[in-house]
Amino acid sequence: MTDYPDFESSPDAYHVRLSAFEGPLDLLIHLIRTNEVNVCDIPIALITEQYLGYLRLMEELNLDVAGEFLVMASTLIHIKSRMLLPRPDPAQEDEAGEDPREALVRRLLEHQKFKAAAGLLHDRETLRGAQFTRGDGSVAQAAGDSYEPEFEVDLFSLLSAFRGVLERASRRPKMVLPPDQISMEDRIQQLLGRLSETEACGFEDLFSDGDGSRPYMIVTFLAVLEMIRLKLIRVFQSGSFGAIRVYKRARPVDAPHPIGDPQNP
Amino acid sequence: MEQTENVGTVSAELKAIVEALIFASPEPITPRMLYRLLADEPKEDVTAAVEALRAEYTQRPGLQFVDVAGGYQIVTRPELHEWVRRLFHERSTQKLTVQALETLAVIAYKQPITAVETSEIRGVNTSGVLGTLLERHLIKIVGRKNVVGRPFLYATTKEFLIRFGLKDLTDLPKIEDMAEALGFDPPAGLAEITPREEMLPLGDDDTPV
Amino acid sequence: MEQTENVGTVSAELKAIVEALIFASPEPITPRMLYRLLADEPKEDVTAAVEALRAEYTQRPGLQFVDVAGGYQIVTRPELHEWVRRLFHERSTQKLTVQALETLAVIAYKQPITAVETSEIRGVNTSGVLGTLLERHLIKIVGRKNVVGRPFLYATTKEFLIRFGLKDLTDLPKIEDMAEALGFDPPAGLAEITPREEMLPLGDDDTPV
Repeated sequence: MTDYPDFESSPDAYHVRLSAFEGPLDLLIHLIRTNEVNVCDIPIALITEQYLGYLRLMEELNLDVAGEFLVMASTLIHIKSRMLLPRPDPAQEDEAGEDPREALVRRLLEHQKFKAAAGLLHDRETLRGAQFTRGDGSVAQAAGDSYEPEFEVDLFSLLSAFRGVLERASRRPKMVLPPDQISMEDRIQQLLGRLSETEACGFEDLFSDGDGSRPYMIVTFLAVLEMIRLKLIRVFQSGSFGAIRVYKRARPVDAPHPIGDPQNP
Repeated sequence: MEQTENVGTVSAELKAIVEALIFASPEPITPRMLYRLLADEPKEDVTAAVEALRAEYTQRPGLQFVDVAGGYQIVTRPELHEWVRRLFHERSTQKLTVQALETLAVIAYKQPITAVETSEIRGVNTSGVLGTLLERHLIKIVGRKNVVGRPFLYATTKEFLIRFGLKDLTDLPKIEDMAEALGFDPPAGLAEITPREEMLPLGDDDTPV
Repeated sequence: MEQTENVGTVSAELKAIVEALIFASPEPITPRMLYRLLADEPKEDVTAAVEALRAEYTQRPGLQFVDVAGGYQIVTRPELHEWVRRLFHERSTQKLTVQALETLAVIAYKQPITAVETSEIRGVNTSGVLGTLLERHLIKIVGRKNVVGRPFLYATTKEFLIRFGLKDLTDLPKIEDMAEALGFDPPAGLAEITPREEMLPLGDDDTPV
C-alpha cells in the first residue's frame, strides 16, 4: 500500500511496537501466533495454560497486572471447563454454533481487524504527513485583516474551554464586585453628603456605615480614590503613622470630570 | 465574467479564481464553499474549472492536487518530503501512539460509539486515550447514547480526515485491504466494518447551525 | 541572475524539489537557503531551476512567482485578492475561534448572563465575540437584567443544543462527568458550574425577546 519505503516509520517499525501486550487480547493473539494454531480452532487447554503462565511471570516481574487480564483468565478457564463437558449430541454442535470458544474467537478476529485498520491508517497518516501544504505567510497578507484560526468544536471543547476560563479566573486577584452591590458613583454621593455635614472626618469614619462587608469596604475605598482624583476631597496625615483626615474641598475649575460624565471631553 | 457557451472550454478567469481560492484556503476548500463564493457562476462551470486544474497539476513537478476531507488542496509531492522537511529543522508532527491509533480506528469504523463500547472491542480501558484524541481534535463528542447513564457518543472530526488524507469516511481502508495485512481471510459477517451511509455527513462547512 | 538559454535541460527532479520548497516555505526562500538545502547541486543548476519555474508560473492562471524580501515566493495574483478576501470572510459555522468558544462556554454554563459578567469571568472584553455568536444563532438575548443600565441578558439557543447534540441544558457535561469518562481530575472549587435550575427554561425560539 505504501510506495514510499523510505518513510521514517515503516510498517515494520510499527509492528515491532505492537508486540508489547497492551491488553489480554494482544497477549492471546501472540500465543496463537507463536503456537502456530488456527484462531478458529484454538487448543484452549494449551493456550489457557500459557496465558496463566504469562500472568504469573508478570506478577513475578512486579508488573501491574490490569484487571482486564484477570477477567480474560477467568473467561479462558470457563471455556476450558465447558469444553471438557461431554456433549449429548456432538453432531448438532456445528449447526447450533455451541462451540464455547465462539464468542472469544469473534472478539479476537474483531480485535485483529482493528489492529490491521490501525496499521493501514498509520500508512495513510505517514503518506499524508509527507504532503506539505503551502506556507501561510503569503496568504495572511492577502487576506487583509488578521486571520484568527477557528476550530471545529464539540461538547468537550465547550467544557474544557469553560474549565480553562474558571481556572484563569481563580488565579486573578478577586476585585470583582457582586453585581447587586452599591455602585461607586452612588457611594461617592453618599460620602459627599456625609462630608457636607461635617466638612472633615477621620479616614476610618468613612468606612463605619454600611454592612461592613469586604465588597462594601472596597467600594468605599475606590470611591475615596476617585474623589481624590476628581479633586472633591483632600486627605492629610499627621506624621508617618498618624491619623488620616479627610476634608471636603471646593472643586477647582480644572478638576477632571467623572468618567461617563457628559461634560467629559 | 464571460459566459462560455462551449462546455468544453473553461473560462480562464474562472480557473484563475478557483486556483487562487484553493491555494489560499487554510484548509481543504469544499465544492460547496466554491459554489457559494462563486454564486454567479453555474456550478458546472466551477466544477469544470476544478477538473481542468486537477489535470494541469498532474504536470506540476513539485506539487499535486489532492481530494481531502471533502475538499480540494494543493500539496507538495510526498516523494519530496525529505527535502521539504529540511526546511522545518526536523520539526515533525507529533506521532500518535499505537493505543491512540487503534482506538481511533475503532471509532472511525464504528462511529458514533461510546467509550465503553470502544473499550470492549479493544479489550482495554480507553478513557485516557479518548481524552488525548479529544484534545487533539481528532474525535469529538456528538451526543449521548439513549441508554442507562446516557454515555457520550464519539465520532471522528474533519481534522481526522485531514490528518489521514482521507476524502471522506468512505475513503477509509476497506476490509479487503485488511485481509492482506491480517494474514488471514476475514470471516464472513465481519464485513460491516465499512462505514454506514448515515455516518457520512461529518460536519460540513455549510450546514446551517 | 544569469538568464539561461538551456532552460530545456533543467533537471526535472531539481525543479520539482525547488518548487516544493518555495511552495512550502512559510517565509520567502532566499537563493542562499536554496543553495544550502541543495548543497550537492551546482548553484547554476539551482538557479536555472528557479528561472525555469519563474517562466512556468507566468502561465499559471491564479498564482504568480514573486521576488520578495530577497527571496522567492508563490502567491495568488493581486487582481484576485478580492476573491481571497471573501474566502476569509466566509467563515464556517461549525467552527469557532478560541475567544468565541470560551465566551460561548461561559454563557452556556452561567446563563442567563450579561456581557459585563461574561467579560468579568473571562477577564477580557467579550463584546465583539458576542456579535459573532449572535450572528451564528448560538446565543440570543432573553431579556434585561434589573440593575443599573438594564443590560441585556444572553442565553444559548435551540440551535446551540442541536449543534452540540444536546437534548436540553441539563445534558451539558459536568466536570464530574468528564472526570469519570476520561480520567481528568476536576479542578477544586469548580463544582458550582452545574447550571442552576432557574436557568433551564431556555425560552424557545419563539419567545419574544
